Amino acid sequence: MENIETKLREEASRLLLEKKVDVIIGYEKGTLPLTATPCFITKPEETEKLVWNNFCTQNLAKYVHDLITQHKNSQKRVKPEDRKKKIIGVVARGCTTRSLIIHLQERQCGRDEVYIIGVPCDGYVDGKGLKAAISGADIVDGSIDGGQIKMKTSDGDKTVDLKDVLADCCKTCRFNNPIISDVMIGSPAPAMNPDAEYEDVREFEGKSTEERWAYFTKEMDKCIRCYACRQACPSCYCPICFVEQSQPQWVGIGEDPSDTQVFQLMRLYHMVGRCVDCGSCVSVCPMGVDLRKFLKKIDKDCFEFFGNRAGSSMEDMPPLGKFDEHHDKGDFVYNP
Amino acid sequence: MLKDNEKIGAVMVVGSGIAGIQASLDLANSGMKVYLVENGISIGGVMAQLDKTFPTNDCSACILSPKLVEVGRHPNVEIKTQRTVDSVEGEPGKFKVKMTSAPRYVNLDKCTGCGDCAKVCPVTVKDEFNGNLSERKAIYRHFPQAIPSGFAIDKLGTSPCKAHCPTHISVQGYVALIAKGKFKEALKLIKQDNPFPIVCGRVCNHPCETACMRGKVDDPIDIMHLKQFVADLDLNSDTRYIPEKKESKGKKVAVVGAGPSGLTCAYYLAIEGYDVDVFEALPVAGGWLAVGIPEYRLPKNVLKAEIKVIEELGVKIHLNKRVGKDISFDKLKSDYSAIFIGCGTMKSSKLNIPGEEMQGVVHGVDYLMKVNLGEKVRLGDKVAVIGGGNVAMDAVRTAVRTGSKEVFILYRRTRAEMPASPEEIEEAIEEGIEMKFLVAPKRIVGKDGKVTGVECTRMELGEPDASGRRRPVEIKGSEFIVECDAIVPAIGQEADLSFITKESGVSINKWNNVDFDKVTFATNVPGIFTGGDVSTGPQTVVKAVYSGKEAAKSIDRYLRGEDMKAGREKDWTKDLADKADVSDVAKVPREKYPLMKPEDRKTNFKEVGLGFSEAQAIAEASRCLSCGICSECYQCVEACIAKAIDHDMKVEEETIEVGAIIASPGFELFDPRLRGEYGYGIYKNVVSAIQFERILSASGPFFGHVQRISDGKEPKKIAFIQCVGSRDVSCGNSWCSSVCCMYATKEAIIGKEHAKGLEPTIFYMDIRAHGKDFDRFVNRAKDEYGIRYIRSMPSSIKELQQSNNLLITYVNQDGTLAEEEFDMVVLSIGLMPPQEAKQLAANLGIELEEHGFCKTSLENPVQTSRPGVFVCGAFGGPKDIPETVMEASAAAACAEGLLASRRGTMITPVQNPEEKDMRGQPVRTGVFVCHCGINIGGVVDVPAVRDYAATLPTVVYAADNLFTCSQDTAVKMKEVIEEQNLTRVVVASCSPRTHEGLFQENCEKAGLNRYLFEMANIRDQDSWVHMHEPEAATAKAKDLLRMAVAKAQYLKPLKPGQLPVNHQALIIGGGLAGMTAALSLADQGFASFVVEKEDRLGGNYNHLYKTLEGLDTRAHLKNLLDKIYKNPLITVVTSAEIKKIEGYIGNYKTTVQSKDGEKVFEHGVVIVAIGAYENKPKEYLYGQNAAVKTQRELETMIYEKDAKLAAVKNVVMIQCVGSRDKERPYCSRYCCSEAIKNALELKAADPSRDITIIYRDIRTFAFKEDYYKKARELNVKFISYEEDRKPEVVASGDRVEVRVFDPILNEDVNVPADLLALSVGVVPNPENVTIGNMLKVSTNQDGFFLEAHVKLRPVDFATDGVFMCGMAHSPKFSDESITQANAAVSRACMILTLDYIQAEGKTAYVNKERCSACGLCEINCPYSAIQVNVAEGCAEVNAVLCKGCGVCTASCRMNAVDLNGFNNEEVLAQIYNINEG
Amino acid sequence: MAENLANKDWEPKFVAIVCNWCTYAGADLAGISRIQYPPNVRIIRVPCTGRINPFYIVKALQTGADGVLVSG
Amino acid sequence: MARRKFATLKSFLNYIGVEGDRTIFTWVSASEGDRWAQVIKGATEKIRALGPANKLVKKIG
Repeated sequence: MENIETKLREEASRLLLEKKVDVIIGYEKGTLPLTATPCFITKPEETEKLVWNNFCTQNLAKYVHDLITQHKNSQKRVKPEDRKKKIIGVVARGCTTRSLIIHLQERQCGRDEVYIIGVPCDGYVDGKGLKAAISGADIVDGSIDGGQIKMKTSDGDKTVDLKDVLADCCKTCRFNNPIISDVMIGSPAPAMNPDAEYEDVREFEGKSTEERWAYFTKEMDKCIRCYACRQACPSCYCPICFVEQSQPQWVGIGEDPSDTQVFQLMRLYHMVGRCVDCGSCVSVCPMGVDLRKFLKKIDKDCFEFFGNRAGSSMEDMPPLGKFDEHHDKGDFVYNP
Repeated sequence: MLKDNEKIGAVMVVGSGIAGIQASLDLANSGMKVYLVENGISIGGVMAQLDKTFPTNDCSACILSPKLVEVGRHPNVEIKTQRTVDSVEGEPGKFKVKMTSAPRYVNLDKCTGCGDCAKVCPVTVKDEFNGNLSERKAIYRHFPQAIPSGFAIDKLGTSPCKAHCPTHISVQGYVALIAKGKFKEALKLIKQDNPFPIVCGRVCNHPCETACMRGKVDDPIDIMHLKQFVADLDLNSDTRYIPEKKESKGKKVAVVGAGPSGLTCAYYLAIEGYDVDVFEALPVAGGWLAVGIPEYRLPKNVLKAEIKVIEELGVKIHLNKRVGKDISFDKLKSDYSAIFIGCGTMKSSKLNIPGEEMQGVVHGVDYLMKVNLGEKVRLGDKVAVIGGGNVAMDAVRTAVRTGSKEVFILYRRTRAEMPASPEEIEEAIEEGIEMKFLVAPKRIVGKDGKVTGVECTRMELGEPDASGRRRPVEIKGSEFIVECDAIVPAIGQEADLSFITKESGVSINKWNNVDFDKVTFATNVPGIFTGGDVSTGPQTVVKAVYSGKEAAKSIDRYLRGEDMKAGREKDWTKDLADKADVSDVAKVPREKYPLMKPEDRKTNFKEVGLGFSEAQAIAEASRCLSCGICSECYQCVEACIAKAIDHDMKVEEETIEVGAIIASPGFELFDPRLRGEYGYGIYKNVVSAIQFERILSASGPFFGHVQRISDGKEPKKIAFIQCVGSRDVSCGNSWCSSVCCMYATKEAIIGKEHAKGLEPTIFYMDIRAHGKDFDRFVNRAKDEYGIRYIRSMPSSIKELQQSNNLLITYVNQDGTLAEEEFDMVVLSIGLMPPQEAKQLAANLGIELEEHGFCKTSLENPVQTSRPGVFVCGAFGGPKDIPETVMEASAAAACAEGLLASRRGTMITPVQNPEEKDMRGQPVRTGVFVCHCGINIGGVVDVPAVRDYAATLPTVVYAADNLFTCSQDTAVKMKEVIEEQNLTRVVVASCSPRTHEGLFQENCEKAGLNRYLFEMANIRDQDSWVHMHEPEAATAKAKDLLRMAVAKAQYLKPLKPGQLPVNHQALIIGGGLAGMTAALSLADQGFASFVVEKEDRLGGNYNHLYKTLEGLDTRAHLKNLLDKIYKNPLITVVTSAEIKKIEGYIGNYKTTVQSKDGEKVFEHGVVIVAIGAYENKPKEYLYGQNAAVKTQRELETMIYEKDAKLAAVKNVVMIQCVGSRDKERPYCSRYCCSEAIKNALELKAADPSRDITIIYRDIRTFAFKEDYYKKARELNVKFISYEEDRKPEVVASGDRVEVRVFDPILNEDVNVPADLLALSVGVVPNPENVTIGNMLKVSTNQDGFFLEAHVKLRPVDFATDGVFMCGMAHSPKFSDESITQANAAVSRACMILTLDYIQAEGKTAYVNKERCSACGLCEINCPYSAIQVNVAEGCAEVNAVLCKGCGVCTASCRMNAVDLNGFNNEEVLAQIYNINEG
Repeated sequence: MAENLANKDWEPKFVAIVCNWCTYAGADLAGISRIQYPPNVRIIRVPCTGRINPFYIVKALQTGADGVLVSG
Repeated sequence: MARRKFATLKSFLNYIGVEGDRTIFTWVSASEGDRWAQVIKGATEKIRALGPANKLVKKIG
């Protein structure tokens, strides 16, 4: 990992020096121990801040989109012929590149506007899980060594197996290496356990309708509609989210639980062919809503119905932009 | 030549199948007035009958219906149904067309198409639209979506029964009603024309039965007793039928005589509102009915009951009041406004022979009168009745009943001549009465003044006399005496007119009858009328009734001061429906009318006839053949609330002036009965393809369930037999019908989709899948659906007794015989010239070709022999829908070319008031709830819905209307909108699909934007489908209305965008298609730029010398080039390349690179005519051996007279080289014909040549088949091969040898060839993709351009403003390219003739703030109408291209795109309002 | 809900959002042919199935429709 | 495209516990009046069997 970080810094520095990119989005060490946080680097000398480790949680594609949108908006007041191009470098693991592919498919940026610095990934630590593993103790300091997290905590020294505290999405990740990149740092990471990716969904599918509904309502009851999930999601980039639209107002703002259900339901549904299972929404949810239970179902259907895995290939069309007469399933159609 | 300003800017299109419809639309959309003339009752032609269309299996009705609606509502198109063209005079530019219109009997302006009439119609006939597999009513329309949507009555003429009934009752009508159990209605119908059904049901001489057509089959219908049946039902019912009386007119009429004529006259006058007094000398009413006809035939109480109805109408009958004695005739004249004399002939005629005054001579009339009045008359034991009429029969049978032992008839002719009704004679004989024929009385003998006998002479029959009966001639010296106690002479009656004073001035003729007018029954004295026996001498009851009825009409008119005669003379023998072929009608014996047994009845006066039972009556009535089809029962008239039905419509003539004519009468289907060996019409499970098409149709006779006719079971094995009536010289049809192979394949596939277990087999000669994507379709049929194709023509079909299965015998290719059993057989019947072709051609002044189709020009397949008259569709030869549609557009282009200068002169644009300014206006909704007669109101509680509407938010006005679509409601709606200052209108009625446009026009007329209108469909989707649940239907109507009102408040006034149009065209490609298009555009006055890649124009046409049909293409090409270069409107750029195409419909900018540098053209449309290429073969030693050529090279050798050809004796041709294989799975269409063309030329030059054509299927469709036949006759050999067993070619010096498996010999054969010609086929232009990308249009799997719709839009692209023609579309013949080029021009002109393009109102729009420019809308839009503007970072809609489908809106997660007319607020408002509150 | 279920008078009411050219025309045809069917449906006409925003279905359910039928 | 939208929506609604039979997707062509009637008959029965809607439903008042 150290080796990758070194290479990453070298590459970042070179890109900035050679003006290949205007800015690099990566991770730097967080203010708390065993955390990392996104950073924006515009000067070669700042590249030393860059880190790449199992605490790099966020999907940086979200930041790429923000930056590009910001830039586009700033250029709107400039005459078309005088407009400047801004190239954004981004440190991208598998799920980040999937999101970038979706952005490219959805024309949110040009391929020449992003410079993808691919990095292998063996998963990130689920902060809440880690905290739970050490019984809620405060971490004072810590490091990763040989697949183990060694910590000094308010409760003494603790060691946890890394694989036990990886985020759920990482444990079964199918695309932990970048799918596209302009430069690849380090060698590909070993496979995770993708065969198990739908185990949860299958189990849930096996429950009765009423059980499923009870679970859904229970989870949705937790939601306080803070919209953190939406803010974190790289696929949630609508200029005005439906929940904030008027004429018509799609979702009520009152106390009725159905409004929250409808909000979540539609946001989830907007992820058809677009959720890369990066776990961002889950990690930011303050109420611990089990969003992944539902997102994975969307992902599973999309694959089973249309053979599509979100952002898994540059050549794919958005699955809802086409129809395959011969291969799509037709069994949802009612025939009296 | 006419000057331009003398021409007429109108075109008549004759025939309204898809060809006529398409031509009309093209013409109408480019400013021409169109008269669409159809001889049937609705438009749509055969396509409307089809279930699906190949090769896409699109629903035929779905794709046709919008066209029907469009043409039906087009302001420039006048549809004229039931018209035939009689003559055409004049010259191109100005023709006078004379037409005849047949009556529809339904006023289309009033008919709402609700179908209530058909519900009550008692007449069912075979439904020809469903291939005679189901039934329809006599009042009908072919299919629910028919245009015009109104019904029509099918009348063959007047049924013989009605025509021959003296009172002209709608006999067929009441028989039909009885058959349907509608007895009350039947009686009412009878009483419209005859108030004496009880009487006439018993004692009529029923000429109707004599005329009855059923008599030609077995026995006539027992009409009289059917009448008795319904009359007796009424008689015995609690409340009898009494007609409604009109308001009193305050005038008095006197009737002399209470016999049938007088009482009839009184009856109808009373209904009309007159006060009628009837004066009767006798103590009973009824006249002869009461005192002449014996009780056993017409019981007195029954007669009384009949007369009672007349009295109940207010008629006063004064008995024992003899005019002239009890009251003077002059008093009547002064006291009454009119008099009817109907006193009958109550005096017996005398025998005028010696001894007549003797006791024992009792005249028949007196005798019967006495008996009937209750007097006991004893004649003695032996009674002679003289005469052969009904009075004689009545007298003789009465005598039997009054106790006389031996009673007999003396008659001077034979039984055959007797005027009495046959059943009377029969019944008399049954009662033991002897009849002495050919006997005439000479003298009465007696003793003491008392009769003892009568001396008679014998007679013989001589020549016929005036009555047509043979005259009896006395045999001299044959006198003999007949002994008897009494003699009853019954030879005639006379009138007693002593009461008519001289002073009255009433003229009396020499037969002592009152003179009268035969139509009005008026006497010579105004105000005095007559009728019945007194005017005619003794006649029948019905005739008397007729005269009374007619006199009543006259009296009414007389008293109202109207012309008594106007319009009343009618020749009932004209239009007689007696020509039907009844040979196929199965015999069903007449119901036996029950009589009392002779032994029981002889001794008393009880009624002999017992009357039919209900079951008998229905059974007997059901025997009716419905000769006239419409029975004229007038049930429809009563059922029609809109009062649309008029049974008195007449044939009319009209003359119309037009500038050009397009003939598109379509085709006739071959009658498979002419191929008797297939048993069609005899074996139930043998059906024609069109019948099978209907069987497959969801709206067909079996609702799409595939079933056998014999038992309704789903078949398993089903055989299609091809070429029934095609390629068959034995029935005179040498041509190939072009479409059968494909429709059979389609029907097999669809059949299998409907019935999974189906195993279809198609027996064929050659599979002709020569159209675009056809081979792929056939391959799918074989590979995916497992449909079996057998190359053989079955020789016969036999039906198996038990199962009704069919045993097909056929010969295998190797000559062995095979037999196979099938559950069902479908005959793929061919296309014939339309039945009326000859007559139509003569009337239009055009020639037919040898097969009877329309003769057309080789240079322009839509030009007939008469300039200014064009043809399209199957009338010019059998063809498929896309070719038909192309021809229709091409014919339109040619007509427009002729009349371009007069465009827009015959049409008047609609003027609407200025629209109200809606800014700041609150929403004020007006609701109109429709009863639709009883269609809605009969189920839904309309007033309740109206009241409910008034309670809804924004509603300020709510009303209900009988018919919201009627003209008067339209006027009212306009007033209400203005008065109430409405800003929204909601109509709850029928379907917006049919009526939205109409109501929107009403809004516009009131200055309200048409998009502020909304509908609730409470008929088609409510009252009609929940007829038995009125409460639920009412609740649903309220819901639907609430939803509509809720939506309406969000509606916005829309102003469709406009875009200016550049009036020039870009034509890409300068081949035959491109050149033709340029010239055709120039004819219409439009400039074009022709961009050609090569250094010269002509394309593939440069390589052609002659067509198969004999056109000298070199000369044609030269002529075209001449014209092109001389035409100032055409700019040609050769050696040019298109660099860039920018813009869209109406406004294109194209950059072209040529030798002379870059040029930029601005134009409004693009015609893509970039052609295709000849395939360069790699196989069969081509390019390696000099003996191997392509057909094109061979053609050059032939026509350039290549010296090498002289030595060529053996020629082999291989077909499908590079076509129909894995790489190019399509047919190149023309290769078979080209090969045959070259073969025929080679044979003509040297008949000793040995020519072999090795082929897959010979695809010489339509008339090209004749050349194939000729080639076979000239001994050109044909060997077929399969794709997996291709021939092999080996070099043998400078020659080659072809080795091929011959399936007939069942072995390989080697054919030596001095020359091997390869039919190499066509490959698409590789530039299609580049050009396609520039124009945003796509290509199909084979690389040819993809049209907007393969059937109905074959020259359009999905993107508006871009058109295609020639081989860029698909491989085709040169004449087809010409047609398609003209078609493309026609389509292009619809745009070029516009100054502005009007966008649809209901288009998509983008909310920029919400858009993230993700482009999903762009990918989803089928019309390239929405695109992301990258610079602006949001999507933009091109409103002109947008069709308003809304796919973009639903694909947008951001809800940034929305759709006018169906926007999110509007739809959600509906959703939120499904529940109240 | 429980009391509703017990209510024998309860009749389901559902929304059908249908395409103008196919299903709506088919429904009209059912009317013209007088084919009877249960009165429990409320039709909303849209120009094409492509116009049906999936959100409509969810909103219809939220509004209390007992079911939603989408037919093209 | 529409098909795909409905396929996934129906499946997802079912997944979260909204009975599959509450959302019905089908095709009826312009000539299939009878099929439309059959669809409505079938749909009515399916929905009737589920009882009144109670999921996702907004409480009124």
